[in-house]
Amino acid sequence: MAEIATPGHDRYSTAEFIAILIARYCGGDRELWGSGGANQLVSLAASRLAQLTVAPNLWLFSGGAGVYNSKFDTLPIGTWDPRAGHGAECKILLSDIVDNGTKGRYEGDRIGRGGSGYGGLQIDKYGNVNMIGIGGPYPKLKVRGPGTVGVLWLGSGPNNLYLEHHNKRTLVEKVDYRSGNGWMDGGDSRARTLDGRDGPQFVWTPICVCDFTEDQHRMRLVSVHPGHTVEEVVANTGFELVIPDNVPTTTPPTEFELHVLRTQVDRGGLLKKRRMTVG
Amino acid sequence: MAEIATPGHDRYSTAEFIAILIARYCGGDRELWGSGGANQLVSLAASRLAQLTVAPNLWLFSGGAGVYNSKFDTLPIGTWDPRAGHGAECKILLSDIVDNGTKGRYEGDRIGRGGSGYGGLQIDKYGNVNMIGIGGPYPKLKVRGPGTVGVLWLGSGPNNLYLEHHNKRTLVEKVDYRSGNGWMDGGDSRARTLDGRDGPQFVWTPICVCDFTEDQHRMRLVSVHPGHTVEEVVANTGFELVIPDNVPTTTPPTEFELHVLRTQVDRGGLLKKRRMTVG
Amino acid sequence: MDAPIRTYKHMIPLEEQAPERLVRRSKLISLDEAGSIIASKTSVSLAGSHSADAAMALIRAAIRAGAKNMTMIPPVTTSIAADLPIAAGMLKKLYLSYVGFEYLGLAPAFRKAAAEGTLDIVEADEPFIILGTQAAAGGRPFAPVQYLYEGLSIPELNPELKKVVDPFSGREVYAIPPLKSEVFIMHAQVADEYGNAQSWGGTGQERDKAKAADLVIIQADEIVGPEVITKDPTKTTIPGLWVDHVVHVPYGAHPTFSSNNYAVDEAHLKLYLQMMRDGAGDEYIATYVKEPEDHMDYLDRVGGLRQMSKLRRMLTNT
Amino acid sequence: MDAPIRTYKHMIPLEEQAPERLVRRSKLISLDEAGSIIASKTSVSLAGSHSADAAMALIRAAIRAGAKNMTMIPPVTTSIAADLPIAAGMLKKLYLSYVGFEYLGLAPAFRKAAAEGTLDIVEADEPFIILGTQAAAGGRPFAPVQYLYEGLSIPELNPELKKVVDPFSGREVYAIPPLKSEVFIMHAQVADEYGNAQSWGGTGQERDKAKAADLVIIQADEIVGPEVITKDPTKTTIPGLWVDHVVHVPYGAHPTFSSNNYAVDEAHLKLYLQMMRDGAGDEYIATYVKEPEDHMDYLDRVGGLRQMSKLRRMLTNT
Repeated sequence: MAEIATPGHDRYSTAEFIAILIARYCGGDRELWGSGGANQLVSLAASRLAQLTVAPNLWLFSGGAGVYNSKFDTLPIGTWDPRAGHGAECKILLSDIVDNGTKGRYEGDRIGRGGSGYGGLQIDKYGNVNMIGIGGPYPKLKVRGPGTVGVLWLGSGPNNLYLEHHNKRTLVEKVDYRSGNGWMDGGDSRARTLDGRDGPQFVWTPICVCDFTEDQHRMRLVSVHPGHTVEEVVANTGFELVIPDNVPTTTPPTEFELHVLRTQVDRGGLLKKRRMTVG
Repeated sequence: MAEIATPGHDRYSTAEFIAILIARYCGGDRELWGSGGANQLVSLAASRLAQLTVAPNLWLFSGGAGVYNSKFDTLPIGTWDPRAGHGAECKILLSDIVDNGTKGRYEGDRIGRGGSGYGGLQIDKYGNVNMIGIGGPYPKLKVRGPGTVGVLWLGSGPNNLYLEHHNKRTLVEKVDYRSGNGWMDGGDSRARTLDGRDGPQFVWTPICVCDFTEDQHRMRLVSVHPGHTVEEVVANTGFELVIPDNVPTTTPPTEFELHVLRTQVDRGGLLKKRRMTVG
Repeated sequence: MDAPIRTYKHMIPLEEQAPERLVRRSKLISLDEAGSIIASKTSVSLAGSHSADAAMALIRAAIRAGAKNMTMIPPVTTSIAADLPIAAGMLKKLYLSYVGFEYLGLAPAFRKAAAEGTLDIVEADEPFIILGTQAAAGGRPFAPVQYLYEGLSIPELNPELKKVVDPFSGREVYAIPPLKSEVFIMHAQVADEYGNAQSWGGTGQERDKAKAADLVIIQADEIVGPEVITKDPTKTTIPGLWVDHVVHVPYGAHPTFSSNNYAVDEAHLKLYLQMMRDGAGDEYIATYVKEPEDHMDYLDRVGGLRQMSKLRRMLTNT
Repeated sequence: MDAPIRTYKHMIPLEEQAPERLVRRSKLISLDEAGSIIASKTSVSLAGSHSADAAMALIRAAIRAGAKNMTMIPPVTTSIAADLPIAAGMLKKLYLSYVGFEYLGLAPAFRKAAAEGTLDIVEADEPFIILGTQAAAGGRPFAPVQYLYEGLSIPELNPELKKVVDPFSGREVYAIPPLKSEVFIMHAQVADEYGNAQSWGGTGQERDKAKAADLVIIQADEIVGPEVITKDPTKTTIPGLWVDHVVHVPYGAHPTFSSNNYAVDEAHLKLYLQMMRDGAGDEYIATYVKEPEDHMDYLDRVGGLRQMSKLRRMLTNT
């Protein structure tokens, strides 16, 4: 497992890059639900960045503090950091979030989903996530995970996956335990089981971007980050990725993007220090 | 049906008297839950009066506004009157009240019950209450009631009943419909059905005070208000009251009680104007 | 990179996606637009408490827009907010908890409709409405309760209340159905144009009712700037992202209280009751609901600024 | 009137019942008393969020008082508030949603106990804890959910999750059991001596957890007079009548955040993690939990006023 050190990294960190990618993804006029989960700093930064540049109707949620539309310019250390509440417009209860989740709609589908990201100990080719543990038989686990928290909200509708470590231990053929439903067993298995709720859309990793095929919903490579190759992605993925003929290089961060991120979102430079690995 | 006009009524109104009786009942050091329901002005006044004189640990609840321990000295027109919130210590949600009710305990039995009173279209000899209507078959009602609201919370534990009109149409052998459980069918019927929760304790009416017998839980006369007689009570009650050998006259309001009520609780004199009837 | 790839937004730099002017969308619409939207639905839910904080301007607008045969999920206690729609033929079905005018008397239109059988009344109560709304707010299948309806008449009278076996105790308990609505309308004291609203009174019913509705419309006495809202986020009782539309109607809760803003217009409520009892209901509806050109015209008909100032004073004075 | 009748309180004039001095009872108790009360229970529930607003002073007091073999219902995400009790042998059973230190790493005592099988872990999550607590808060038999656990491992791993047939759809759905606790402990920024408390942060888990507990103990950074509480009743997140005891512990949430009061002591959390990983857990517990004579002695051991002022500054400075 190697700290990522690739061309361009004198200019930006992988965490900064992923934040910018998610921000680009959030672009548009629609009302969006951004960020959420407790430790999704990259997603939180991405949502704030998008709100300031391309997504004026994005609702920036700091899950741990339960507040919307904080006006921070210095990224808090977690969404539960009270400083995440600076300049917020409203505060909700965790039970409100649970209501959204069990309803399977964010505010009655008024609202799309932006930079909300889920990670885990394991993610499989259908985007199912495991936060419980590795090995077994349960409860004799080789690796005991921290717990599922809200990863099961993946089942509530079209979300996105986010990985800080791209390797074969994390990206596996089949998760040992399922904490969150991706496309389940592929095909129409999710639609049949979860009342037609849409599954994960994109997967953001330190070396590439993936989505899922239209019919079988298998994970598919979309673009590879500068300095990395399709071969490297394949070599570090524990299942067979769908590889299209044409896999472009992910558009690198622009000076404008890095400037706004560093001066209006993450003045403390937390994303610069964020550790991400490949292999 | 006659407006009550009896000796002493140049000195105080029946509503003022009942408020004072309920306040006396609330006396003591224990934490009490006082008032509640939306239109229980007499009970609200009684709780405030008790809090100011004999029940320092009573929690005065204004149900319609959802607030505790208002500091009003002028009785609001309803517990939903925003003025009922003056100087309050906390505001809760209606769902908190529902949680108390379904739990069948007020704050986990930390808290006793003081001046909470329930009335209705009909009340029977076991203290069951009807707010739905009179006659039938349902929905063809001779009298359509306004609805049950929270009268079913009578089932949650030991409360008290309160009547503004004492007559045979209201005090009946058996209620046409049951909106709230008193002692149900008497004996241990309530204990068996409602997990042992205690039933109604006292009944405050314009002409007397009643409680319930220990075993059969039938309504029993306790005291008759000044200027009224046991015969009058019996003549205006639609079922056979249990009448003990010794039925004293209810201790009339003292100057002190009327003074505190009129100067610190009901400066507007709402209770003076309150209409109560017998027959 | 070739064209199709450009369709992936994450490939397009922010500066290329950035709009000319970055403008947050306003949710403000006119009272008439709101009325038409409500009238196009089949079910409506309300908040408020008795004769306080009722969304009366929206209700009058819906009647004006021809709302008919709707199902209403009212607050657990209400007066004119349910009685007027019944008088105007706006309701086909009502979940009943309490409809009345308390010390002013019973609800005339409600009692008339009940007597004539022109209104489908679901015999409900406080927990039925609150827990049913809570279930719908979370899209949950039902709300189980025990030691509540046993021995009461409601299970016989309300076919929507069912039984279910508690898998933990094996006992039979009651199940309250989810109560969703197509549109939830509420009165707030202040709101910003993005939907963040502060309701200063009430009992919090509005939060679950908003989550349980497909569409949420808020009427506000005042529209304020973001600086008022951000001053204290905990004052925002309805987050803007729960809200579809906002309507600005000063004194919009009249003739009911607007908590901490203005008092109930008791004289007008008495007038309403008198006219309804005297069979002059259509005249009331014509004069105060259908004929007014707009909300300001309505306010003029009920006493204008002189009366509104008096109602403000009545509240702040005590 | 003869004597027995005098036993009816409504017969005794207020002036005859009135006490010498009308004194409202204070709910203040000492930290040690609170610790002994907690230690006498078999289950405890907590609020807070991750490393913010944890009732650490009460947890240390409970361990000092010899709390053992307890069941914990934690907040949906937590760190040292669950890991330290596990390290000290206070817990026999844990409802797991998330226990970890996020960017600082995994929870050492939790992982060790899981590996050695010394902790009974109930595989739970956010809705299991929140909806289970909500059911217990209302004494309701269970909380039904659909389209949530289908396809997941939790139904296989958590025997407390059952199935029930929805009487409205006829479909089989899952039933979450009520999660009550014998004692709920929480940290508040301010409280009065009657139990009215303001928690300035968090996610509102404390309200249902208080209602779902037999006993409620609050630790507060500051005890304030009634005039602070009545200034704005909507700021009171826990009404005093839900509360049994109040304990005054300045900086009582240390080493976690106290929302809008002081920052997390990251250096101390790192020290904790280091000592736990180095097998020096007992030493940590001796130095910071068992040996301190009182809360002030603990604060001195973690840097005293100098460090506390720094933590205040860190929060208000950003």
